[in-house]
Amino acid sequence: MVNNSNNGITLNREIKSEKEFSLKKFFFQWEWLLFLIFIAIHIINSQLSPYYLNTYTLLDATMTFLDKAFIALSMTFVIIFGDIDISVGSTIALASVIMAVLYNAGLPMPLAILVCLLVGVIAGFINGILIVKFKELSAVIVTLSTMILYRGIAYIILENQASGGFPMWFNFLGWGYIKTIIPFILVAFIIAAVIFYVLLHKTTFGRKVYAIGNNDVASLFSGVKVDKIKIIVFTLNGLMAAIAALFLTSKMGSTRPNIASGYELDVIAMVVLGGVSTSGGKGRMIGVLLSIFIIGFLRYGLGLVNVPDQVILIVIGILLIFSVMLSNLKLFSNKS
Amino acid sequence: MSEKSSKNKISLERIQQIREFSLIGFIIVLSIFVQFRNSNFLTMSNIDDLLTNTAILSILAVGMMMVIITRGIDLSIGATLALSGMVTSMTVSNYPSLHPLVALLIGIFIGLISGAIIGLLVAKFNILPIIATLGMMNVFRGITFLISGGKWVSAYQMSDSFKAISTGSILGINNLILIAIIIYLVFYYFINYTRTGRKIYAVGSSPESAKISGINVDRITWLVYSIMGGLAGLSGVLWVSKFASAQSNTASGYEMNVIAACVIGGVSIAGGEGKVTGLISGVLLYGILENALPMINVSPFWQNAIQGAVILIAVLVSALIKRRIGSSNKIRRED
Amino acid sequence: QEGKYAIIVKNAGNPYNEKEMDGFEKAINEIGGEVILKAPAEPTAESQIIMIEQLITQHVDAIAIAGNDPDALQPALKKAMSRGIKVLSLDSAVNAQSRMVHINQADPEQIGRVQIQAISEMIGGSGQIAVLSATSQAANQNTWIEWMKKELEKPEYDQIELVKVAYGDDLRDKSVSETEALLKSYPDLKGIIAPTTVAIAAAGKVLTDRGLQGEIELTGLGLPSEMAEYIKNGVCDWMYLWNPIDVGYLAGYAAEALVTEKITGNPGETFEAGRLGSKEVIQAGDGTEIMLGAPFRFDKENIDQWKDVY
Amino acid sequence: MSKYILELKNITKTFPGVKALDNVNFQLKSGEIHALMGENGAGKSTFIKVITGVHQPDQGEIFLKGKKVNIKDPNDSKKLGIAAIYQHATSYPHLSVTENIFMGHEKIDIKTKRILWEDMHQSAEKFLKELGAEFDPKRRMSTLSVAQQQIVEIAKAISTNAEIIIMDEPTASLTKTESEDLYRITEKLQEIGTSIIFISHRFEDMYRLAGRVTVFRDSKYIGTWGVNEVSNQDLIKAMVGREITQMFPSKNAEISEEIFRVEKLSRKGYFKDISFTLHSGEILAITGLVGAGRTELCQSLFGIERYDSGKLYFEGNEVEIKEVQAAMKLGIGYLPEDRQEQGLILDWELDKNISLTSLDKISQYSFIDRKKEKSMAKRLAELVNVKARSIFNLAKELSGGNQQKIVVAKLLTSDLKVIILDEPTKGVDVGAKSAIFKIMADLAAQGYAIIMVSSEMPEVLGMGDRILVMRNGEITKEMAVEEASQEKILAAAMQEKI
Ligand SMILES: Nc1ncnc2c1ncn2[C@@H]1O[C@H](COP(=O)(O)OP(=O)(O)OP(=O)(O)O)[C@@H](O)[C@H]1O
Ligand SMILES: Nc1ncnc2c1ncn2[C@@H]1O[C@H](COP(=O)(O)OP(=O)(O)OP(=O)(O)O)[C@@H](O)[C@H]1O
Ligand SMILES: [Mg+2]
Ligand SMILES: [Mg+2]
Repeated sequence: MVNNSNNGITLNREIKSEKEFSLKKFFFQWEWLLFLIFIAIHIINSQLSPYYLNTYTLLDATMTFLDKAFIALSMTFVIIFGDIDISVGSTIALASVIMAVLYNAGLPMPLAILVCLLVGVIAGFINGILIVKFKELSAVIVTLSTMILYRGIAYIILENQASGGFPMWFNFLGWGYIKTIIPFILVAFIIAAVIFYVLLHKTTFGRKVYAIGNNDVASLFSGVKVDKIKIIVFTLNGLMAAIAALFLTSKMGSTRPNIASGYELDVIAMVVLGGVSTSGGKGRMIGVLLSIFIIGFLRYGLGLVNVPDQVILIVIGILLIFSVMLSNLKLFSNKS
Repeated sequence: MSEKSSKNKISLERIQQIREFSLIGFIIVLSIFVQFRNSNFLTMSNIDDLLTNTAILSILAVGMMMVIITRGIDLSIGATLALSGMVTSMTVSNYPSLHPLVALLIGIFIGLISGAIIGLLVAKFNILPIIATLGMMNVFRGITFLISGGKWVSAYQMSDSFKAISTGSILGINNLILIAIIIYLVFYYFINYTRTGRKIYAVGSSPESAKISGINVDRITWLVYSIMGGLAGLSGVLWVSKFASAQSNTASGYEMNVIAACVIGGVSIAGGEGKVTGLISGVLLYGILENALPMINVSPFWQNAIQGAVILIAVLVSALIKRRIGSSNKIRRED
Repeated sequence: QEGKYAIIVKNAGNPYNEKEMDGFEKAINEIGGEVILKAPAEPTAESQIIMIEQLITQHVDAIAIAGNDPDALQPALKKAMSRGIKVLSLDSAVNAQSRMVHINQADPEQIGRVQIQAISEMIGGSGQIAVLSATSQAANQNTWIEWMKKELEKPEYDQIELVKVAYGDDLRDKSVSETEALLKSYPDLKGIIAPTTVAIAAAGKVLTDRGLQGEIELTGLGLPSEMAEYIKNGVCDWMYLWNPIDVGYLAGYAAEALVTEKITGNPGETFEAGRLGSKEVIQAGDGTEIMLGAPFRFDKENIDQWKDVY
Repeated sequence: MSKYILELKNITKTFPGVKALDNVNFQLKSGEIHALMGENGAGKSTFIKVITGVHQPDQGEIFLKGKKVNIKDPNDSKKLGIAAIYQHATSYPHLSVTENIFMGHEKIDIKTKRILWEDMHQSAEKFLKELGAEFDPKRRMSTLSVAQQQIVEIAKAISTNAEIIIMDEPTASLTKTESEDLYRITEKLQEIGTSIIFISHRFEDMYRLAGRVTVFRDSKYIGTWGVNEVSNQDLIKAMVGREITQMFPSKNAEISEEIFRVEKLSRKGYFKDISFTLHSGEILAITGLVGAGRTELCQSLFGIERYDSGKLYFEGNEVEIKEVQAAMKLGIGYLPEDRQEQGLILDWELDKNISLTSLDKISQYSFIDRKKEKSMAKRLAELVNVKARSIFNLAKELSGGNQQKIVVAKLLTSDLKVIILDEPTKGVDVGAKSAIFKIMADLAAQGYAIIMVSSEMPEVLGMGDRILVMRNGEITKEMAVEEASQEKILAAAMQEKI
């Protein structure tokens, strides 16, 4: 530090504006750790099953977990706020059920899909409005209530029926391939992931999301439209849930009020393993993407050698805790 | 700061009271409505059923409240409950002459250990509660499945004395209700009249301040998860005794009910806030919903939506009331 | 003849499903193939879809599945069939387009009717009865309840009134409070039919605790181990089930018959199913199925020999 | 027995990248009031935290009454009879005042260990009364004003019956009268033999209370003097390392046309019938006692809170300010009272903090241009003379005064016409203070109109062109600086409307 006491004049200090590159800092990042786990999982899986290390298998495997991964993208924003949205599973059910019912009532499929997305948007918007207007309630409470409510409405609509019979082309969402081997859902997900990556890390919107997550009062005082941005993010989360609903419904060919139950916890696990802290303000999209594929491939690979589901759950539970434990070591810096 | 203005102000206690009264008012209105639809609702026998069925939830809610006050959350309690219930009932089926008290102790012990592990993860390894408990939830469920080999322990494998834990009664009051009352008394005292109890609030209200003023934050954190675990363990025994069946998916998802009851009872997820008296009304409202909906003959397909709507309304209304009081408390002068 | 045979049951940690897997494994061992047992942690169609995909990747020869949803597995199972995998369902059917044949534990019509006959006999032919089912969308239960209602239309049941169908969602606590609500809302209730394990055991417990044996009758479908207590104490005079081991066992042999193309799933075909003898494929609705037999009656006489089996 | 009750020798403490204390010595005599002074970031607060065991020194020794002690955590220091009021309040917002005062040393029944609530409420009330505060000890901490919270902190320290009480800038958010109460208490404590370390940036405090003064500069110990033996100038030189001849810069701004006019602005329960005009180049000082409603008024002008009635004219046109963005669009900027809570994102780097108010300036089609952002941050950080190594330092790593400079830098990113500064020099050292005054004068000279809220009399008189005095939500007096004096201001602040 400069000590300019001797010359007796005020000298403005020079403040550095170039980042010093530190090899240690570069390598001890959470995302590297995730990357290592990612590689390790592929090595282990390919040792376990002769079917695993195969382009077709790997590509096909993505079809089994990418539906919820869409929500993880927007849930990342929600959790950066320090909030949480546990109503997404129910939003999927509601959006999907309404779409199916309207289609079977004669609405053309493209319009039904639009309605599905709209339902997601509205469900998310309601969450957002309630959270913003009732600041004394946390997002957990609001979305816990709407979680029960949204699924409840789905039950009222469809009771114990299933609804399906969608046109053939709708199958393509969940089951279709591009160039015969690349699952369509993978392509769609990559596009969405790029959009969300840019939105979070390159735009003023993303910057404001981080600001709110760190200190919403200071953000308000700095002219950030805190409420508006929160509503947008929750609405976006509803929209992504509706998109997940499209893929899931296509995958199942029909829908029921009880679909996607428990999805919220899977999505949250993906996001927090990715290094997004539920206390807000921290985390990067890259981490979330890695974590989506880690959990997905781990499940798929172990399932391929027919490890019981319960054991897979234990493995994922321990992985979650163990990796977060590692990340807490002082070595890993985890800045946005 | 004139003396007069400060006297007009509504005190901390008043705020809480009014909140609780509003909830109790809501409960009364709801009860009258249900009573109108089914005159069996406000009979002694139904109230007895209601309380018995809410007892386990209420015991878990006490633990959950303390966890939430410290800004934490515990998603693993359903799994802990299942683990403790399974181990205890397997033990009981192997040693039918085991004294029920021993069974209770085994269950509490297993719960304590599970809770202590979580407490360790949260306090010492700084793992966020939601992650630690989400992870351990999977682990505990998996272990329960593995030790039971996918089998259930059924009624005929349990001794009568074991089943009597939850069916027996003292002075005409069912044991479950009695246990819940004792737990509420003990924890009411613990939370309000002991230093350790107050430290729980301090840690939740401002962990930094707590640390700087010499409160052992880690110890308190560890303590609340251990207590939560112990109560979940106890509930596990009560559960399998009540239903006379232990399965590896016992009480799956039950943590959400408990959290909902806490939240309705005015426990703030942001930490630092929540009272035993408020919790009782939250638990009661939840219990009434569970009990009343089947009785008023609503279509089963409507039950979910009604439950969600009632919770939402209860929470919103109490927030509005709190806001009313909060703002009048802030205004310093009335012209 | 080596082959890879897979079974997916509804979920893990349920003795009924475990026994199905046992029976399936036993059959495949007799045949001499490789067996893969799969059970999702939660009983959802979503997790079964993932398992089907994993089995396709492993190039199994046959998949036997107890579907968590009759329709939602259709695309996945169709994909499996298009890869040459023989698909059959057991216990809980998937729709006719998603399977080649279904192993039916017992005729749903018979299951439905026999329970009405039983409760009628227990309550002496007149009084109010209620049904306590699993979830409101459980397909099996819903068909059975339909048949119960049809049976009730017969003139001999004029005196019997079905007052309510309640749903315990296969949760212990909910089933208990639904039972209690039934008792209170219908003070004249004479009998309860609970066609699902969790509900019948919960009802048995409630009736036992309140000392209502003899006043309110209980029957339905349940696991012998869960019901042993209540059959012996007289709360439930008798109830029904089939042998899940046999369901799995038959599925194993049927899978082999499909793989070796002894059958293709068309009506009229027959094959040898190990100790169960010769079985025939029959038409059922728009699909085909293989019937195991009539539901088995458990009562005080035989419950002790079954309670330790499943 | 040593003649010092507390002695620290060769204390060194480093944080990652910062040496906060460098071989520092300190001696506290029994029963004295000892002032500790120094620039922002000199290491005063860190030093206190070493004494109380919040931080562990890298090296050095602590002696209590001549005996070497090892203070591992705040509990140890508490047991040794040391209590501290920290610079940044360490309160429990959800709990009652009583509990805040007694947390950790609640009054309990010796036998049953039961907490005696009534006793506690009563003694809490007594402590508060002693401090001249009259609020109900059952009130929730979060409903108190900053100053009231400060009083609770003091009560907390007193309640432990400590032998040594350390106060880290306790007067920073107090007004004159409240400071007087604090002086009284502090002297009373001294009378009963308590030894006190008192940190403050106000010379007033030091002269009024302290017998001796120790100065730190740039993490180093500079010296200890008897307060009466050292001149003001020498002390400033010791602290700043250079001479500050003129605290308040000469103003050469030309006060010209009206920019902003407020007519009968009211918000029920907070302020009433506020009217004033503001001209370009003018510094309007608003003063008054704590709780007079100044902050509320400023926040309504900036659109954070709604106002109920009244009219606002900006450059002659009637305007409505219903949200922050509307105020910013007009060219109004606001420097909040609480820099940590309202001004900064502590976990962020300086560059991101600085750019937050003007993201559209450094972005195109919403895409952030990092290069532009960094250069803007560097320019402004240097302009306000922040003591930091690089713009990638985290805001929380800066000392209080330097944090305040960052908040000022944030304001300067926008094109403003009216700048509202709410207690801009709170907790800021003399050097930084004069720098902030210099910036203010420069801004006024460039034609900005400035509203400055301040409780510091010299500052109000030294910087203001016109002075508004508020009391109980109303303006009780408006005067030009020429006709103002301390006495007149105080009279207006304390009496009813004249
Ligand atoms: N927790 C910390 N981590 C890193 N650096 C710190 C930490 N606390 C203080 N510092 C640094 O230590 C130095 C001394 O800070 P300190 O707060 O002691 O200053 P101070 O003299 O109290 O200043 P002020 O008068 O502004 O309160 C500063 O450079 C500050 O940035
Ligand atoms: N006597 C009081 N009772 C309750 N709350 C008060 C009291 N005095 C002030 N407050 C609260 O403290 C906050 C600060 O007061 P306000 O902003 O109106 O005064 P100010 O003149 O800006 O004082 P300060 O010098 O503390 O900034 C306000 O939110 C107000 O509600
Ligand atoms: Mg300081
Ligand atoms: Mg103020």
